[in-house]
Amino acid sequence: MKLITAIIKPFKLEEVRDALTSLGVHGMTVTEVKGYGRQKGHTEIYRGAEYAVSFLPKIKLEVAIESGLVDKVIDAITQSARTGQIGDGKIFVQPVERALRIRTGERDGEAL
Amino acid sequence: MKLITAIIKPFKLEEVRDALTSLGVHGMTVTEVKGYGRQKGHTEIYRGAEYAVSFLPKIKLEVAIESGLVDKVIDAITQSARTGQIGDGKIFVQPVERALRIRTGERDGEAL
Amino acid sequence: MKLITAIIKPFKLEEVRDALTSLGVHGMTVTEVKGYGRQKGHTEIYRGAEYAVSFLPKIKLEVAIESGLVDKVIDAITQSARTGQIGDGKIFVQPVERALRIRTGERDGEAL
Amino acid sequence: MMKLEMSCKRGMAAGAVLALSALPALAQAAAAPTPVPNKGDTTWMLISTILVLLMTIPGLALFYGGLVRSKNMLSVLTQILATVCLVSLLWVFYGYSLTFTNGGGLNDFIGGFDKAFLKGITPESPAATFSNGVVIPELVYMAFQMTFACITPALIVGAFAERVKFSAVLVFVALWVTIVYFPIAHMVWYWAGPDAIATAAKAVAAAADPAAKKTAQTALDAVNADAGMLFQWGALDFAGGTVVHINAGIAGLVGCIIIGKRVGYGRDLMAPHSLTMTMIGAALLWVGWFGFNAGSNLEANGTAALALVNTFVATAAAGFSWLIVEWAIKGKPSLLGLASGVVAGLVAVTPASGFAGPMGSIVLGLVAGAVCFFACTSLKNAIGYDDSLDVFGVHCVGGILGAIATGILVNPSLGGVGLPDYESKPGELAVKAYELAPAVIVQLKAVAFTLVYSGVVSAILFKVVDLVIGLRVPQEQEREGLDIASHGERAYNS
Amino acid sequence: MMKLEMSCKRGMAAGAVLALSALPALAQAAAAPTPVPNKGDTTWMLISTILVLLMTIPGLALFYGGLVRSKNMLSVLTQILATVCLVSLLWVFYGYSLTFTNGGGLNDFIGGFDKAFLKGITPESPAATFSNGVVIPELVYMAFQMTFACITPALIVGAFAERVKFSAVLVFVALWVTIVYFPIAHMVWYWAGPDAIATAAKAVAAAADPAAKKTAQTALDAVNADAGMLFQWGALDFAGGTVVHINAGIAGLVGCIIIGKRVGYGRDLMAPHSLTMTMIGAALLWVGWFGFNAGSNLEANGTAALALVNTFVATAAAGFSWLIVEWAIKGKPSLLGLASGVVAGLVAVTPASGFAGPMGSIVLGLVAGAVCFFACTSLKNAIGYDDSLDVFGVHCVGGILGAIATGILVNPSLGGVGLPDYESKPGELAVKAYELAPAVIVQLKAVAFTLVYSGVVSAILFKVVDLVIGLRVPQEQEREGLDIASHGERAYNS
Amino acid sequence: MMKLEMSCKRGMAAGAVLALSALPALAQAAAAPTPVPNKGDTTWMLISTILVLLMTIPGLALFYGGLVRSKNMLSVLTQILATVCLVSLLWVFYGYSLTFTNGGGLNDFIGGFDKAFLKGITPESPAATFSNGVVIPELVYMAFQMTFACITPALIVGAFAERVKFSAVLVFVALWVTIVYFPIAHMVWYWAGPDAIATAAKAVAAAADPAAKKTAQTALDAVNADAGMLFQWGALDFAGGTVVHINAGIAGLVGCIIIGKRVGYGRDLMAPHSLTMTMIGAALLWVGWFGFNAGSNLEANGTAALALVNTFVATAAAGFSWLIVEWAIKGKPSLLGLASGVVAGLVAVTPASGFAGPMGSIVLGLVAGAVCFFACTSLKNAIGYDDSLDVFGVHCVGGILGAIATGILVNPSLGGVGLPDYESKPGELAVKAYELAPAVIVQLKAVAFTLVYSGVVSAILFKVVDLVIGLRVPQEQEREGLDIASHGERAYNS
Ligand SMILES: Nc1ncnc2c1ncn2[C@@H]1O[C@H](COP(=O)(O)OP(=O)(O)O)[C@@H](O)[C@H]1O
Ligand SMILES: Nc1ncnc2c1ncn2[C@@H]1O[C@H](COP(=O)(O)OP(=O)(O)O)[C@@H](O)[C@H]1O
Ligand SMILES: Nc1ncnc2c1ncn2[C@@H]1O[C@H](COP(=O)(O)OP(=O)(O)O)[C@@H](O)[C@H]1O
Repeated sequence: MKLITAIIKPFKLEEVRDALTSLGVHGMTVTEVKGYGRQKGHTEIYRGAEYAVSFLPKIKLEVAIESGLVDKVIDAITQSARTGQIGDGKIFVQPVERALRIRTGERDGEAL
Repeated sequence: MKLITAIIKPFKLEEVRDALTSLGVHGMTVTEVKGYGRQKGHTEIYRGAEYAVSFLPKIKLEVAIESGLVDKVIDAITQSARTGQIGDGKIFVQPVERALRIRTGERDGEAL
Repeated sequence: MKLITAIIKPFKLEEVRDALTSLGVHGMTVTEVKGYGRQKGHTEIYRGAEYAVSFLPKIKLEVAIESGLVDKVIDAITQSARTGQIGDGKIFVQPVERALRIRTGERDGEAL
Repeated sequence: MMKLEMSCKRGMAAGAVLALSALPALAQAAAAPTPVPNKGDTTWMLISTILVLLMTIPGLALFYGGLVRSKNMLSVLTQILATVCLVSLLWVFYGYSLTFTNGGGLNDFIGGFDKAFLKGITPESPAATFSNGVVIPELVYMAFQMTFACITPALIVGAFAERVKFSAVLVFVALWVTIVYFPIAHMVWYWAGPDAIATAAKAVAAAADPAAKKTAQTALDAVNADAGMLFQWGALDFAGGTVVHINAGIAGLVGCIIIGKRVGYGRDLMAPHSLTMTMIGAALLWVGWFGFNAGSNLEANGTAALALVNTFVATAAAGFSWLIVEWAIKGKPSLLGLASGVVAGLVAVTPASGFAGPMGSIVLGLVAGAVCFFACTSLKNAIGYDDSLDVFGVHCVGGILGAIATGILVNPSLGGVGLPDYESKPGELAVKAYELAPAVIVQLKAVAFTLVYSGVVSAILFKVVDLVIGLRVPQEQEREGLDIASHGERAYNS
Repeated sequence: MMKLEMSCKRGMAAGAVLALSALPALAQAAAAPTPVPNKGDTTWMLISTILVLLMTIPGLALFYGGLVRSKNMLSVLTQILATVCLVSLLWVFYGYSLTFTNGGGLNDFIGGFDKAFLKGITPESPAATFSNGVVIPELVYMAFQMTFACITPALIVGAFAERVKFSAVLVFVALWVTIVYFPIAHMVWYWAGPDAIATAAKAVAAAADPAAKKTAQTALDAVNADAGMLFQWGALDFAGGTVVHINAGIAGLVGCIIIGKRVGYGRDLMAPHSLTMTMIGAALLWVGWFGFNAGSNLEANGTAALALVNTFVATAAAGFSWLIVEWAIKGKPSLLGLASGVVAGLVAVTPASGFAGPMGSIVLGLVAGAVCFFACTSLKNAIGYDDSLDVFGVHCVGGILGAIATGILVNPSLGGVGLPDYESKPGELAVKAYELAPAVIVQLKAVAFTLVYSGVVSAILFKVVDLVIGLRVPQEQEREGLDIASHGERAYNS
Repeated sequence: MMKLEMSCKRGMAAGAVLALSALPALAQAAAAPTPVPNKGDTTWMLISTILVLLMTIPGLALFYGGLVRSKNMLSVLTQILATVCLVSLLWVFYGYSLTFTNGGGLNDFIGGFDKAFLKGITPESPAATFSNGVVIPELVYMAFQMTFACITPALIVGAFAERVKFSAVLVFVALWVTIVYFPIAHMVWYWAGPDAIATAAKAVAAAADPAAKKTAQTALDAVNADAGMLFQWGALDFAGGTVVHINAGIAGLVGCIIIGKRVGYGRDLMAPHSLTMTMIGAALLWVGWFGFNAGSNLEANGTAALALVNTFVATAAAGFSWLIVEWAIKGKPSLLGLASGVVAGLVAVTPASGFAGPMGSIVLGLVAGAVCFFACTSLKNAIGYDDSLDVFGVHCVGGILGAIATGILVNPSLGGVGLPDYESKPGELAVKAYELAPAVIVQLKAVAFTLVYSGVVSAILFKVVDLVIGLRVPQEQEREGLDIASHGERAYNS
């Protein structure tokens, strides 16, 4: 099993979820994060102070899947999350050794 | 070492923490996340619009532990987080290669 | 490639980012989390109720890097995040099998 | 020597509609020129009405709402706003009539239906004040009193917040105002007004022969009897310590005991989701409470100014007192403590606001802050009920304290304004001699009566509602939060 | 029999400055003692002015702001606050003059520049009310009306919130108040005042011979003609149903259609970012609206009290009505529904507030809650425009309903106060006979005129602004949120 | 020709208690009928008092609170609410007496203890206004002035927010009002009142022989000398530009310099945690400020209306001015800028509000918006002090600007109302001839005196408090946030 972590632009979440669902991936976990990268943030002005805001709002999506699905999932995310503009985000693939569904105690493949 | 990631229902956090503490696991990191899965969300109504809210509030718990503890920790989490109802969540186990305590520079097992 | 996860004190974020930037690491993802550990929290008082607040605000920093950089990055984080007081946090290193830049489709090393 | 203005004195409460029509025997005697409302008074009462609404929404709604967890925020706001809407309608339908008309044989306890649906009330109808010869438009008097009827049940819902069923709240509120609030308000606040008394008293004085005297005296007795029971006892309640705060506070306690504790009470962190909102609420309560207290004078004169000053300084004293006591005992002075003290002071000074002097009010405030602090911490924890927002500890305890203190602080030798005497020198607003024991005893009687009547009837109503529609949401809904479960929305989104 | 006070009756709207100077021929006839403002009235109008500002900021700003996503919160707040600043300046520069002076040949439609920059207005200048012989300081009348001019365009911005360019809002508002609001307000609210009419009518009655009679009649006709066109038609609008709500509501509809739907409309969750703010806003709208409606009486008397009562109970009824209808149809009673009903009730009762009786107002409120519910859900979804904050569904629909209902509910046999007659018995504030058909028809005419005039001119203005500076921000900025893109700040930080 | 009402003119500030008792020699001369308060005036002053409290809590508290980081929100709210509680108690204990009684030998600088604990003040006691023969209840005058005493020190705490120790704030505030505020308010606002002057002046005119004339003149001089020092200078300050804003602003600057910069200042993002709260605060400041400024007229007449209008339009102009200047210079118009401009306008118009005309006020507002913008950005950055919430840049700079402008704009030829002359035609409220240079010079003197006195004494007080209990929390607590460290709670939970 693998854990796919994708950092994407917030307004792309629904599209990515739809793409994954159509692949048969029905579970995922989403976190609001801030990303720092090449994409330049805006400047904020507060009375005497001006701040270059360098951390931008992003969504982190985590999906645990069977190893065989990795390519399809990467493709689906890439296509649905891409705007072609800087700051579109990254995808990381990491190994998962075990998985378990708390409700039933099912394990690994069955737990996903 | 392993990193145990558990997605649980928010109101189960205190129970899970107590279960882990009684195993001697004294450190963990917690994130508010939203989960998508089999559990159906509610519908929200705002004037003309009705939204099926599909992302539900969950807690993500991350605990780095010595490899030997994995089974015990999984059991402890499963028992304390289970309600038996859909949406109870998942547990994932991933490898950790190195660990370090920033304050002291202690490493690996000693850092946990 | 490796994923370095660091749990640090919130007000240390800017310093850590600067330290990483000067190493040539230009991307990272940041999450607001709550940490439980040896550091004792404060007590909150609300009318009849007193709560020992045991989860403290922390920042989780995730950086994907080339394997060769691991030591440098760990050092940089350790030095910039350390106050010497309890609660300074942890660093974990995990393997990353693949990486991809959504915008361009670049892979692995080039994606970081 | 420099007496520029007659200050208004009064026996009890918040005014009376010119009730002559209910006593036709006296009508011809009332040959005095009909008074015309002073526009300054009318303006003051318009504003006071508006201020009491402000105090309820958003004031009370935010004070309460800030104290619950965010998943229940909207439920509290909805309950309070819906209560205002519901009760104001019931008030114009029959509440005003039941409260402020003569109830015939039941008049000691409740009024009648003569003014149901505001029958016969026009923009020209006058209502009496506490000064002879001073009237205000009855419509504004009716509206001012309406806001009191709206806020009182809204206070109660704080006691069982975070677990009550919305439909149960609506049904309970409708029943409670009808069977508890309207009767108590009638018993405490309904009377014939100062001019009716003066006219009858003058007739007694003017009567030439014993027979005429007897007839006149009978007429005077009838006027005096044209009042609610607690009013006749002579209890003092300037702006609603009994009618509003004790009444709501005891109903809240009974309610939270019957409905039971919140899931996770004592185990989960139930920290206020926004003390900012609670502070806004407390501030608006303070601001609006000037309408509540100084508006209860029904007239814009020096006594209204006195009530305003008392409402300011007693509140300041109570806020400070809670802050300091908490600092001493818990080690830290919290905003929640300060704000709670402010509300406790407002509650305690309510019955006393037009009777006490400023220094007496300050002493009352200092005591109220400390006493309510203990009621909301030690007492609540010792007994172990889950009064979510301390309706009992603040409103009932503070209200009792204020009611008793009013009997003491009205004493002119303590800076109070004294007890009014409408009969001895008709039309001159004289002051009676003051005696401590009787003054305090009548206050205690009024408090006891209200506690028992409201406590018992409220308990019955809660049980009935529980049986018929259920008071409490299912546990799963309580966990999810009432906002989503009962109202289908969340307070905050990104 | 117990008539303590003359209630004020009036044909239309919100008062008139003593306009004698504009009609020099009549000046010598006005030999009556010059009236002095009553300080109770002055106080009431000072407060009413303050209340209408409160209703706009923070009231309306929060009601609207809570409904948008947090990334656009500041844009809404800024647009509303900047509109208040901008329009109040334009008002004292030329708006008041264009609205409330005689416009010579164009007087049917618009006033002139005689009082531009408040020329000639001193603290001593009086303004007429609706009662003979009662005046208030012109400065407070001017300020009261200024707050109406400020809130009306601020209502519009809700229709195209979350996508409009800030500079476009400023330019549009400046043009719109000048070309739409000032003329409509003049047409509906400008008249010579009751004393001018009484004086001229008395001259007619006093005229000895036919020739004198004819001259006097001509003079009376001139006084009657010294009014805006809709006022001359005889349409009723106590506090601005036509001028404010229909006017703003139709402009909003036109605007949101021209500017187009929000990116992601119908697909993305656009849930209100803080219903807490929306509730605070709704409550402050209610509180402030008493100044709007009861203040429009210009006098602190029984009719002001009536307007306050109507504004209270119609609103309660409408809130409750929306809540219940939504509960029945959608399955859950939401706070947003309750709050929306409250606002719908306030809008609907606005034109009727000083004319209807309380029970008529309650019926109006019940209908308004249900009708606006359908307008904001079924109708909007059926037609498919993206009126972000339902300016059309609440203000225009509610305003139309209220305007028509006013023609019905003013009927004394339905509890209304009747139509005023300033001429037949000069100075006695008599009431005309009531006939249903003409009363309703004139209301329909006024509604239709306003819809067409405001709709068409607003459309032209939107198009012009779009061509010259563009109405809408680029899509990327809309996605990022207007707060950062247009104002360089975020509403919430940690 | 159409002069319906005498407008009130006045030399300085906000009223005087009928101080005859302090000058027994004159008592027998005061044979005029004792005036009775007009209920319209009483209502206006009750409301104005309430409005100034609204402006402080929640107004100022939210304006300030929104600007700090969320970890310090409660500390700001607590400091402001506690300041109100504390100072209102000190005010009734001895503050009112020290400010508004004759101080004997020290009378130029400070009053005495005659009215400590409100001794001798009853609901019937009258206080003078600025019009001859017009009084209000002393209790409401006392309460109105109390709110000024409460808000002034609350303004100061913004300068060193996010790092100050709570106990230090309490001690400093108690000392500061006693040694700085009460004296300055006495010096600027204490006088014998218009009736005392008129009576004495009439006696001079009536005196038959030179000896009597001389005696009478001596008595008149004594009346004129029965005033604070700055009042005697003839400086103009309608509603507290000097006493409140310059006074607080300079104390804030001194305080933030002594206490030092916040940890992380200039490096960490210290963005306002909720501009929504700041906007609510700014709006409530505006709303409440009408009580502050127009209430300072002490009477509900045309001049109160003028003050209200000035407070409206100067504020609008300043808000707009800051917005536009920021837009031009920084590229984006921010809500914080607009709101800051609004507050700057309110501050600047405060001393001028009853003296200037509307157009003069608009010019003042336009200048104030731009000048305060530069004070809070360029000036602050250039000098490098850390005035957390720009108390100096807005209140002190805006206050100085307004004080000087008042000397110019009072000129009738610029639309102002002119300088009052109570002596030349006693009781007729005549206007003096205006000369630019002396008028401006006396304003400059008053500004300079206040800057020096308040600056120096405040510095001493800060140093003393720092030595005895420490002004600042430990760095670790500052990092954690004052809410948890000092008050044991957090503003927001889930
Ligand atoms: N090395 C990294 N480790 C973890 N997260 C990263 C890394 N580099 C980028 N990110 C995340 O990806 C987001 C987008 O990266 P950025 O460089 O701005 O644009 P792009 O993805 O188009 O190259 C960042 O905001 C950050 O959240
Ligand atoms: N494949 C997955 N990858 C990551 N998180 C998942 C995955 N599937 C489920 N989750 C998380 O687990 C939570 C519970 O899953 P759900 O299917 O609703 O119920 P259950 O755990 O009872 O099967 C989800 O809300 C989501 O946060
Ligand atoms: N075993 C663990 N797994 C995951 N996170 C941990 C673990 N132990 C500690 N942490 C995180 O590190 C933070 C700091 O740990 P703590 O024990 O308080 O102090 P220190 O880092 O100085 O030992 C915790 O708040 C928590 O977020």
